[in-house]
Parts: sequence; structure tokens; C-alpha cells
Amino acid sequence: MSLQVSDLRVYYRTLAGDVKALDGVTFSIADKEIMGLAGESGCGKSTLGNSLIRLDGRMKYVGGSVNLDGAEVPIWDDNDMVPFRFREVSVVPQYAMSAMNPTRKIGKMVSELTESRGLRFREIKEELDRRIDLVGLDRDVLKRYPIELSGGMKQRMVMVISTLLDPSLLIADEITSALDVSTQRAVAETLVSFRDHGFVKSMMVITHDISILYQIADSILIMYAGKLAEKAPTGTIIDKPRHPYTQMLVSSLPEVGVRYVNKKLAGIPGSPPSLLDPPTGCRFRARCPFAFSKCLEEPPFVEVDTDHSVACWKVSGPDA
Amino acid sequence: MRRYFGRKLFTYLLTFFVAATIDWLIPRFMPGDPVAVLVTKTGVFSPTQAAEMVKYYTNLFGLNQPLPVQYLNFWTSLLHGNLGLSVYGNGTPVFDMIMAAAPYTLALLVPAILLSWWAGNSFGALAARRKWLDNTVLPMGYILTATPYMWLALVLSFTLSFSLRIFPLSGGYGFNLEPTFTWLFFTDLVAHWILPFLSLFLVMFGGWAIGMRNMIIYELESDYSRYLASLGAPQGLIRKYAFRNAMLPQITGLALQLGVIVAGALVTEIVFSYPGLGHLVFAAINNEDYFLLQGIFLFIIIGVLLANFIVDIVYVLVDPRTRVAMRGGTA
Amino acid sequence: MQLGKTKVVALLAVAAIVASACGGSTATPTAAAPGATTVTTPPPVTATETPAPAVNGTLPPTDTTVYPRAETLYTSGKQWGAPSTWNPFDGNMAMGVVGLQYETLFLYDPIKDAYTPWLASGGSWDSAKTTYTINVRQGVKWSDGTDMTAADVAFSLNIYKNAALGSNFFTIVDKVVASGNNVVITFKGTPAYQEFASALYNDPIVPAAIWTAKNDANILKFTNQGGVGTGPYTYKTAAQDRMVWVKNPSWWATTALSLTVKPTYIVDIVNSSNNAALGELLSGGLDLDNNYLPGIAQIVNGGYGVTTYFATAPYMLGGNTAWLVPNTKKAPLSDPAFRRALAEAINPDNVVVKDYGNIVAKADPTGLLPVWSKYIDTAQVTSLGATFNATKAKADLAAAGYKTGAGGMVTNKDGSAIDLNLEVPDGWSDWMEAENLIAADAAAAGIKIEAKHPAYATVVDDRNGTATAAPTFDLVINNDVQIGNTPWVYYDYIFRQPEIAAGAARNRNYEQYDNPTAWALVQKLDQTPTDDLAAMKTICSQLQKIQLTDEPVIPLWYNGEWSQVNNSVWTNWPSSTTNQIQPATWNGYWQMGAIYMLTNLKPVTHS
Amino acid sequence: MTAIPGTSTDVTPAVDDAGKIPAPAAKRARGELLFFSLRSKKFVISMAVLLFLAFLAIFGPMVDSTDPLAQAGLPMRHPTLDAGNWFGTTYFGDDVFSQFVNGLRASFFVGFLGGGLGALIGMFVGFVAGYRGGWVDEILNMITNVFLVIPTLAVLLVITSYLKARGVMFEAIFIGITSWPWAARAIRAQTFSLRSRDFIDLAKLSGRSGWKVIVFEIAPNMSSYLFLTYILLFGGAILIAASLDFIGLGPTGGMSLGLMMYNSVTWAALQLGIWWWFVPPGVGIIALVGALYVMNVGLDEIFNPKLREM
Repeated sequence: MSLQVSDLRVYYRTLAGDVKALDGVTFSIADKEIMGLAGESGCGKSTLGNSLIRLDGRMKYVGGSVNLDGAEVPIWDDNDMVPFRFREVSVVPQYAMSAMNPTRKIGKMVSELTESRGLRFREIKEELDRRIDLVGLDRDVLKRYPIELSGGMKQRMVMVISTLLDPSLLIADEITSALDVSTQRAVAETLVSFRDHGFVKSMMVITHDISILYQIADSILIMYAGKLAEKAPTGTIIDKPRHPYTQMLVSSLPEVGVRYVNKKLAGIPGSPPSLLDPPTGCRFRARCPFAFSKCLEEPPFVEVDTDHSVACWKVSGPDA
Repeated sequence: MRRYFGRKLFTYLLTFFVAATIDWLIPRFMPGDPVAVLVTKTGVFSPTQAAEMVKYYTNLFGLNQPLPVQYLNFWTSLLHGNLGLSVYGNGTPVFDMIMAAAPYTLALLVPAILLSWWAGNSFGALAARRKWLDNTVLPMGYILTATPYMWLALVLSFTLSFSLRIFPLSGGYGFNLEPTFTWLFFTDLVAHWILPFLSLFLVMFGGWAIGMRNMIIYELESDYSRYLASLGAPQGLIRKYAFRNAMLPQITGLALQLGVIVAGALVTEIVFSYPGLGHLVFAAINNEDYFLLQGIFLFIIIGVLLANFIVDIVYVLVDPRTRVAMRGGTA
Repeated sequence: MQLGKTKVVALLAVAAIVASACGGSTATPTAAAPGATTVTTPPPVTATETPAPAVNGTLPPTDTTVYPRAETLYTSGKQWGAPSTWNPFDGNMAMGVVGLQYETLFLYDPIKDAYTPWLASGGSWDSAKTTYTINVRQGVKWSDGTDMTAADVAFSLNIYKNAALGSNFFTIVDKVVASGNNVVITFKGTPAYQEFASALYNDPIVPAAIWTAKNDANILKFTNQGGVGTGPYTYKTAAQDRMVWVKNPSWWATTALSLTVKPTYIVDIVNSSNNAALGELLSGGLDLDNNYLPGIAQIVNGGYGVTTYFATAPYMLGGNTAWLVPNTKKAPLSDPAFRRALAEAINPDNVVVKDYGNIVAKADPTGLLPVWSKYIDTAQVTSLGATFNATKAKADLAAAGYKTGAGGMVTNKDGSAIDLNLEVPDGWSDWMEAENLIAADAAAAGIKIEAKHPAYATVVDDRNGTATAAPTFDLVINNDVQIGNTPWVYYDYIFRQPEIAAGAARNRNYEQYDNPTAWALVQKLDQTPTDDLAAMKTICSQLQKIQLTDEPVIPLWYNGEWSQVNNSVWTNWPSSTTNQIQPATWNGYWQMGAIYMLTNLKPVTHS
Repeated sequence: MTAIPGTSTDVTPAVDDAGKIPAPAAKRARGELLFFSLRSKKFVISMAVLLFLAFLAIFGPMVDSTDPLAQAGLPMRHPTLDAGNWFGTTYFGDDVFSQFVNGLRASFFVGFLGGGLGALIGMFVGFVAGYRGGWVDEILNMITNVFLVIPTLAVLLVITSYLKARGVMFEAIFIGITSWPWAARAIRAQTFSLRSRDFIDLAKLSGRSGWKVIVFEIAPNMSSYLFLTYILLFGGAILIAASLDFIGLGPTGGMSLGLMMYNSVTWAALQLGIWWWFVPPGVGIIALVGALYVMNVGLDEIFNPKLREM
């Protein structure tokens, strides 16, 4: 077990009150596993990704624990997190296009970054070059400014930087959304190759583009309104999803085609509940065609099959 | 690169041409006959004498030629550094008067601008996101930028000069001195310089400090800062980047503010009757000496244009993006 | 490191001024030599232990670049711009060029109405009063060491033949001839005694040796910096904001009249803002200020060591008369009755008290300055003089056929509204205030006057008109006639005929008052011998009658001969009690006796 | 006035992705703005000051109807609570308080009108230049530059010397048409960065005219920025006006804080110890402009969540 998250609760502070963006999440990622994390925007998937590496000003750790390779990850303490970042946990942010300081040569920036983490740039330069080659970039990108790189190039460069210290866990947040189909493919494959080269032990790929996950993810975790809905091996999720939400999600996808789940879904009428004061019981209740009395109680996230967990009374309930 | 500066240079020249022409129009557009003013000022002559003086001054200022000719003369003589004659200095070349005054103004402006810019930016960066500074010292910044130059100047001169007698009241150097390359004269010069300088410096300092404070907060929240943070980079590095990038708009700001700053220097000089251009402008206004005004404004125009040009170059040097753009990189 | 950079820039900038100040200033080259720098900072005043040098003829160090406070007189008030010419024939000459550097044949004291031989040892008319002989003083030396001769005097007077100077000296004078130690002057027809008398104490005497070469069409282009004169001071240096004179150790009057000017240096500071000037005066940075400064009354009583000519109101001598000048070519101002009513409507006391805080005095209805009071026919004034009386003004207007229209405002006889503009140059703060008060008074009497303050040039245009267009103003305030030897100057200004060249050259009779009788009288006055006081009085009385009945100009108040002094370094200033001397540094005042101010000054000894 | 607090020529209004609140976001967002406003110390304080001054400017002249330019008491009267002259009287005995409130009114007017005009011109030039680009941009830039370098004083001199009298209105308009260049540049930069956004492209594709796009797509998206710009122009206008008044180019007749300052100096108020004539205009301007600048930053933080201190 590389990553072990149990009952993690992270809220957003807004003046209207706390937005329960992450409301008790429990799951794990195995070594070498690439886990996809999908759901409508605002379902908390980005929050989950961020909270594993850096809680920003308005995120509030409420409870739960994160455990990486047997070590407790103090996500609630910004300073104690520093040693983990980059070395243990790293991120390819969704804003990869603008992740690099526009006024610094990329190489300079990387060296300043690594030196600031107590590493000799000279010592990792060689490795850096190898990986740049690997992602099919020109070595002299290091001598260039971000603005001189195309979107895809920036994306790949950031991936190289983020994984430079072979972190145990890599969080890839919406990395493909800004790219065109072909580049997406390349990027996705790069991710896999990183795993295969052992640059990263395991990976969490956050996206609303299930088709991408279909290509690369070993397993997929579906979130809805701050809670987990279903987790299973990719094949299972695509072929025989159990959670009604997953089913609708998947069915609304042609084999290849519409990629943006967060665009108004044809299949699913209504919109997710406010996370300010979420309804008790199943949060999908309101939109669920099969909703029934039991759904007024909160459905547990239970394993219904090997490596397949679902949070739905229909599936796990007594009358299932 | 060359193309870029070529184009800039062209626009600057064009701007100069337009501005200078407008400037030339001043004395010609003015109602009221400068000669009449001068003659009246000269006091009571006998009538015959007055008539003579009118003749004398009219062709002294070359006002007896048709306008187009006067316009051409303006440019030709301009190229010879000749800005015509001053009514207020009855017949002294405007150029000489400006040259006598300009050093004082420059000695006020250049240090005041650069120092306040430097100090203000450093301080603003320091204050950003540091609650205690942000809440204690920065408010001072707001008060300072909101202060009219001359008001601050008057307060300073009244308290420090008139009441406490720490600094001299007025003038560029002691009325008991003649300019010499001596320590005595130099210190005296500085003593007269310090208050005008201070009143400019303080007001600008506040502006830059606040500007930078707000700029850098934007930068600290920007994506690259977040990325660095999530890769565990220390605050030091992040701030360093943010500061550097927040500097850029401040440089532009400097260029945009020059005009206003110059105006500030003018009123400050008036308060301390510091013998710079501002003092001269004031005198010229009060004496309707439009030739002198024309000359001074021309001088200012050139100065501001030069400064802008320098800022442009500096900007290109510090902001790689513009450089890249010029090299035609993807942008 | 950026700080480093900017510091350097700052220093460079300062260095730049030093350089330019040195280069720019007209200090004698030797002055800039680092040699002459072993001088201690001026104050505190210690130098008085060594009495002012020139008393015992010791030369003041010409290479000094620091003027000891105790030997230096700081003045301000004459210089409105940087000193730019030292040509005694140029009206814009720097402060003191005539008086301190160049001198005149006589001095004239307006207070005593007496002439004192100066560069002339004497002068006299022949019995027929047709030729005048000047006895040129012997033993007078130019500052270059050569002797002043009768030839120099003759030359200096003949120089007015030069058209470029546009003088009308030779419209009245026929010949000026030097004979021996005398200069003999013959006239065209009846001499214009009055006019000639003012020439005697106004025309500077210059060295022929130097000026012969300059006596051409370009004579005014000659700035004559550091020229050679006979006076008690010589040119030291000048800069944008100052004019510095240094004592001439071999001044003739020291031996001839045992007079010594006390200050070794006179630094005249170009006028700056009120608050700067007042600040300098109060803090003792300025000894004599000849500007209008606000609040003088309370400063004099405020224990700042600042005094004025009179210890109490009006504090200042009357320097000139401020009139309300109507455009007599425009109705209703063309109507004497209306002008008179206007005169009755205005209360000068308002201006005197509210605007000037009693540092000026209300003018006599004739407008003649106090120095000419003996020419005033007081009986006639009491009978004819207009005095403030709003109700009478209303009545007179009605009597003259003016109707009362909307809001009780007076209208023209044809019932059309009256709306007069009173123009005062923008920024002339005290006059702008006066203007408002006048407008208010007039309104009270039903006369609508709008206070306008356009740019000075505009006022001049409206007042003078142009070669083509007639003057467009309704009312302006004017005060061009300074005190002098004869009321003729005053009346020549008001009644001048025929109207001289319009436009820029118009500098008299702005009201365009057209009265041949008056003009005849003025010329008659001019040709009345200065010693025939009775005749002068009769003519003046007739002229006053015209003034009082027709009110071509409406006298309001006597603008002060602004003069406030600080007693911390120099004392024994001119005052109504101790020494009655003109306390002004303006052109023309030195030879009206102000020069004695310098000889009477006493340094304050700190012991 | 020097560097304008918080005006950046290249910062785009931050888009806040993380933790977006779903559901009826729009309404809540508005509510949140208000909520934040009331919670932002900067905003509340500056607002309080402004309201107070505005109150003085509006009702002051009504309450104390004494003519600011007429003798209303003994000259140089000390401030007293009795007999009207709360702020004392000037050298001429004019009531300082009524000069102050009337001057305040004028300053507000100048700021409001001058700043507004400047903002309008700045927006027009900025939008057109930024949206059209190309040679239009070039030319507009040129014009902007000319306005940047011409000593506006010169122009003012020419104009004023023609006017026999000039009022606050004239001053405001003049400042308006000379103070826009920096705003134009800033807005141009903003427009530039917005121009390439998807929704603009969509709008263009949907065949909307350039104007429609500017008015309905671009402007709303930087409304907050525009508002801030206006505030800064507002404050700037007041300061410029003060300078003009001070060199005697202010309104002839009428009252303004700058004019008060100018008069108090020409009549050497400080040397004569009439400090109560000199101090109010300065303090008034500082309070007014300072409050505006503070509010600018406060609002910036309100509009832009990332800047909020938490």
C-alpha cells in the first residue's frame, strides 16, 4: 500500500460558511497503481488532490489521516509538509501552462528550485537532461523562457520537473484539459512511461475526461459532492459500473467523444447539492432515478467485490 | 531587436514633433501682446520713448515676421539650440536661463525619483503579507501619496526652516555665498537641497510602496508561486521571483507618472523658491513670458521623452517576454 | 546595489549644480579659484569687532566668496526677474545701477522738496532763465581711476540724441555744450523747467571713454556687466536669483562730503513668493524688503524687530496713487456726472482697512501724493471733492437722468442695463481683493460692477487697445505715477494730449480723457520755473478743479512705498521720527535720497 | 500623486478555480461581495471617511450658508465654537469653515467629473486599441504618448488666458481630458489579455459587432478593474486640481481646497500664525484622496478573493 487515505475531511472556508468539499474520504493506492479520479467539477476531486500536497489559504483540515509508504503525512501543517513535497509527494498542476516563472530561464528556475531544496543542481542535471530527452524535448529548453514553449512542451517540462526527485506519489490534476487530442495522448502515455521507468511509484490522475483514464488508469475513483461514489478497476467502471451515478456518467459517454463531463450532462437532470449544508443521506438522492426511502441514510462506502467499492444502498443495501 | 527600437524611435520622434509644434503655438496663440506687457512693465517712459521700445522689442523677438516664417525659424533655431529670447529676462536667451535652472531641477528630480522608487518598492515588497508592517507603516504610505506636494513642502519649510531654523528657508544656495568648488559651498548647497528633495521623495515613496505592496500580492498568488510552494520551495525564493515580476509594472508606472512627478517638482520649487525650472515656469507665468514657457516646456518634453525611452530599454532588459516577442518567439 | 547607483546619481546631480552655478554665475573667474576659500561660515555675527573696512579706506577683498553677515545688507523688492542688464539707459536695469553704480548731477529729496548737488557741485539759470549752467564737481573719479570731466557730463546728456533711447530730452533742449568745468544747456523756446528739473536728478552720468563706442542703434543691446561708474558700489556678481554690489573704496563723496556707505556688500534678492520673503524678513535673512507683504501691521507690533517708516498707520510713505481708471469713451463712463457718482459710491476706507489692514492711506480727492500736498487747493477740495456717500451717489445719478431698474440697479438713461467690468490682473492678490470691495460698494449704490481678473497681458490689451482697435475696457486700476519733483508728472500722465500711439506704446491717459484746456494748463505748468511756487499752485488749482469736477480718473488710495526692515543686523533705518529718508531700493529712489539710507545705517554690535 | 496604488498594467483579474461554490453561484457571489465588503477593514474605514466628507460637502454649505468669500467675522479669528466661525477666519475675516465645506464640495465635483471623464476617454481608447490592435492600436498609442509628454500646463495656460473667468467645471473637464493616458494603457493591456479568451472568440464567432463584444463581453468581465481605475482617477483629479490652484491656474472666483491652500500661502498664513487657514485644506485633501486610495485596495481585495487575507 503506497498511499492510504482514511476519513479525510477538508473544508473550504467561505463567508457563507464551510464548504464540505471533502467530507470523509477513505481509499488507498497500491504501488505502481495509476488511479484515476473523476467527477463533476466542484465534486471535491481537485480539493483532494491539493490537500495531499498543499492546503491553500482557504482550505481547512478537519480530520482524517494520510499515510504514505507507512509514514504519516502531516497535511495539516504547512511547514512539516515541506520535506514531503517534491521528494515524496509531487504534483503536475492543472495550471501547468503558467506554472513556470515567466521571467526566468527554465533551467535557472529548476536549479534555483532544487538548490533551495538542498540539492546540487550539477548532480541532477544529467538525469534532468535524460528525462528531457525521454519526453521528447530539446535539451536547450533549459536555456529558454516558458513563453518560448508551446502548451504541450510546457506541460511535459512541468511533468519532468515535478517528478525529478522520483516522488512516491504524483498527483496529476486536469493535466490534459487544456490540450488537443493528440497531445493529450502523448501526455497520457508519458505519465504511464514515468510510472514504468519508476520515476513515480504511484499516481493519482484527476480529470473529468474518463476516456483518458480509460487509456492509462489501472483503477478509477468516482467522486460525487465531496464523497466517494465508487472505486474499481478501470475495466469494471467502464463495463459494469454499479453506482447509478457512475452508470449515468459512463453511459453518457460514447466510446470516444464528448470529453467534458462537467458540461451539462444530457443523462443527468438537476445539479449537485450545495456543499455548504449537504443533505443527509445519499447526496445523489435528488438526481437518482432509483432513490428510495433508505437513501435518507448515508450509504457506506463498502467493498462489494474485490477492489470494487460502492456507496449506494441499491448495491450494498439489504435488498441488494 | 533593431526593428523594435527603430519603430519606438520613430514614434518618439513623431511624438516629439507633434508636442513641439503644439508647444510652439503657445506664445502665438496667447492673447495679449508680450511687447506691450514688457513696455508697460518697464515703467513710465516719455511717450516717444515707449514707441521706441515697442519697435526695439518687436524685432528683438522676431514677432514682425509672418507665422509660417516664424515656425520655420523655430525649427531651424531649435536645431542650433536657440530657443529665442526671454521677455521676463528682457532679452536674455531662453536657452541660457533654462541651462542655469535645469541642474537644480534635475538634482531634485533624479535622486528623488530613483531613491523613492527603490525605497518604496523594497518597502512595499517587505510589507506585503506581513501583517504588522502592513497595518502599521503602510497606512503612512497612503497618507503620503494623498498629500499634495506643496502642502507637505510648506509644512516642512515652516516647521524645519522657519520655526526650528534647521534648514535654510529659500534659494538654491546661501545668499552670502558665491559658487566655488569648496566644501563650505557644497554643504550649503546640500542644505538648501534637502527639504525640496524630501518633500518630493516622501510623497513618491508612499506611492511606490503601496503600488508594490499590491503588485507583489498578485504575484505571490500567481500560479508559478503556487507551483513553487507545492514543490516545497522556501518563501525566500518565492518572494524573490514575485518581487522581480512585480517590479515590471512598477517600471511602466514610472514612465506613466513622469509627467505628474515633474509637475510636483515645479510646485515644490515654488514653495522653497528653489531656482529650478519650476520657479522659472512660475515666474514665466506671472510675467506672461511665453517664449520662456515655450522653451521650458520643450525642455520638459524632451526630458520626459528621453526618460520614457530609457524606461522602454530598461523594460526590455528586465522582461524577457518582450525580448522573446522581438525575437519573434511564440507568444 | 541599486542604492549605490542612485546615490551616485544624486551626487552627480548635486555636482552638476555646483558646476553650473559656478559656470552660470557671473562671478569673477578668480572667485571660483579654490585659493579663496579660507573663510569661516558667516553667522554668528562677529565681524563687527572689525569696523566696516572702507571707513579707513581699506579695500574690501574683491575675491571674497563669502560675505560676512555684519558687513552685508540684504535687500529685496526691485528685482522681479534675474538681473539681466546693467545698462543705465535701459528701463529694466538691475537694482542700483543708477544710484549705486552710476550717479546723477543732483539728488532730489521729495520730502524736503530740495535739490542737493551731487556730481554737479552746483547749477544755475541765467537771469533770463533761458540757459542753465551745470558746475561739474571736481575730484570725482570713475571706478577705473580716471577723472570725471565736464566732457563726460556733456556726453551723457547728448547721448539722448540717440533715437534708440527714444528720449524727448532734445525736444525741449537745444544744445548741451561743455566749457571748462561747466556744461551749458540752451533750450528751444521757453524751457520746460519742470521736465528739465526731473532730468537733473534722473539722468545718469556715464564715462564718455567707454560709451562713445556704444552710442549707436544697438546701445540698448549693451548689457554693460561690471561697468565703470562713479557711485559708492561696483558690480560684484549676479546670479539668477540675486544681484551683489561691493563697496567702491574710492568713492568721491567720502572725501568730498565725508559720507561713507556702511555695508561692504549689498545683496539684492530677486523677489520670491510672499511666504518666502516674509519668512526671510522675520528670520533676519533679509534686512530691507520693498515688497507688499501681508500682515505687516501686526508684524510691526509683533515684536519681530521689524519696523516701517511710520511706527503706526499708515506705516508706509505714499509711493503712488491708485486710481480707478474709467474708459471715458464708453457710455455711461463718458458722462462726468456718472463718473462723479461712481466716485461718491466707492468707500476707499474699505480697501484701506479690510484689504490693506491700514498700511495704506486713503487718497486725497485730487489724488496728489502727500509729497505734493502743498500744491493742493484744500478749500476747493472741500467744496468740490467727491466723498463717499452712497445715498448722494444715488441721488446724483437720478438727477443726471439715470433710471433705476430691476433690483434697484441703475440703468442707462435709455433704460438699458448697466454692467461694467473692472479688470485687475489675475494673481495681483491685494488688488483683486480691492476690486471685490469696490464692486461691493458700487453695488450698494446701485451701480453694477463685475470684478474680473484675466491674465495681465489681457488687461494690458483691453486697456491699451491695439494699433487698429480702440481700448475695450470699462474700468481698470492703475498706479503708474511715482513720487517726484513736480506735480507736472502727475498731470502730464492724466491729461496728456494728443493721444499718443495706440496699442503697446500707449502709456498715458488710458482713460482717453480729451480736454484741450487741461492739456494747455499742463504744458503751462511744465514751463513754469520750479522756484515760482505761486504760479505752480494757481495752475495746479485749475487742474484740480477739472479733476474734481470731471473725475477723468477716480483717486482711491495711496499705494504704499512698501518698505519693511529688520533691525537685527542694521539699525538707524529711515523713519518719520529720526531720519526722514526714502526707504526704497527701486529705480529712481536712490537719487531721491535713498542713498543716505546707506550712509546712515548703523551695524548692530553684539557685545 | 505618484505611482498609482495597485494599478498593474499586466495583471489579469484572477480566475478562482479551486473550491468554486456550485449551485446558485451568481446570487451567492453577489451576497459574498457585500459580505466581504463589510468585513474588509480597508473598505469600511475608507467608506466611513468618504461618507463623512461627502456629508460635509453636501450639507455643510446648507447648514453654514455664509459666503466663503465675504467677511464673516473679525480678520484672523481663532477657531471658536461660539459665533459661527468654528474653523476661525481668514486674513480677511472670511469664514474658514464655509470655505472648507465649499472647497470640499468643489473637490468632490472635480474628482467626480474629472475622474469620470478621464475614465471614459481612457476606456474608449484602451478598449479600441486593445481590441482592434494593429494600426488602430499604433495610432491610439501615439496619441496617448503625446498626451503623456505634453506638459498639460502649457495647454491649460493657453486656454485659461482666453477665458476671462474659469470655473470649477472648466477645471474638472480640463483635468478629465488630460489625465486619461495611464488608464488607457492599463485598460488596453487588460483588453488585450481578455481578447484571446474563449468566450470572446465565441462572441466573435456568433457574429457580434466589435462594439457589442466590447460592451457586453469585455467590459463586464473587467468591470471591477474599471471601477478601481475610476477611483484612482478620481483621487488623481483632486490632487492635480490642487496643484493647478496652487500656481494660480485654478478657478477664478468660487472656492476649492487647492484655492484655499493657495490663498493661505499668498497671504503668508503660516508666518502670520493663521494655521487654521492653512491646515484644513491640506488635511481635507489628504483624507479625501487617501480614503479613495485605501478603498481602491480594499475593493481590489474584495473583488479578487486571492488577495484576501485569511
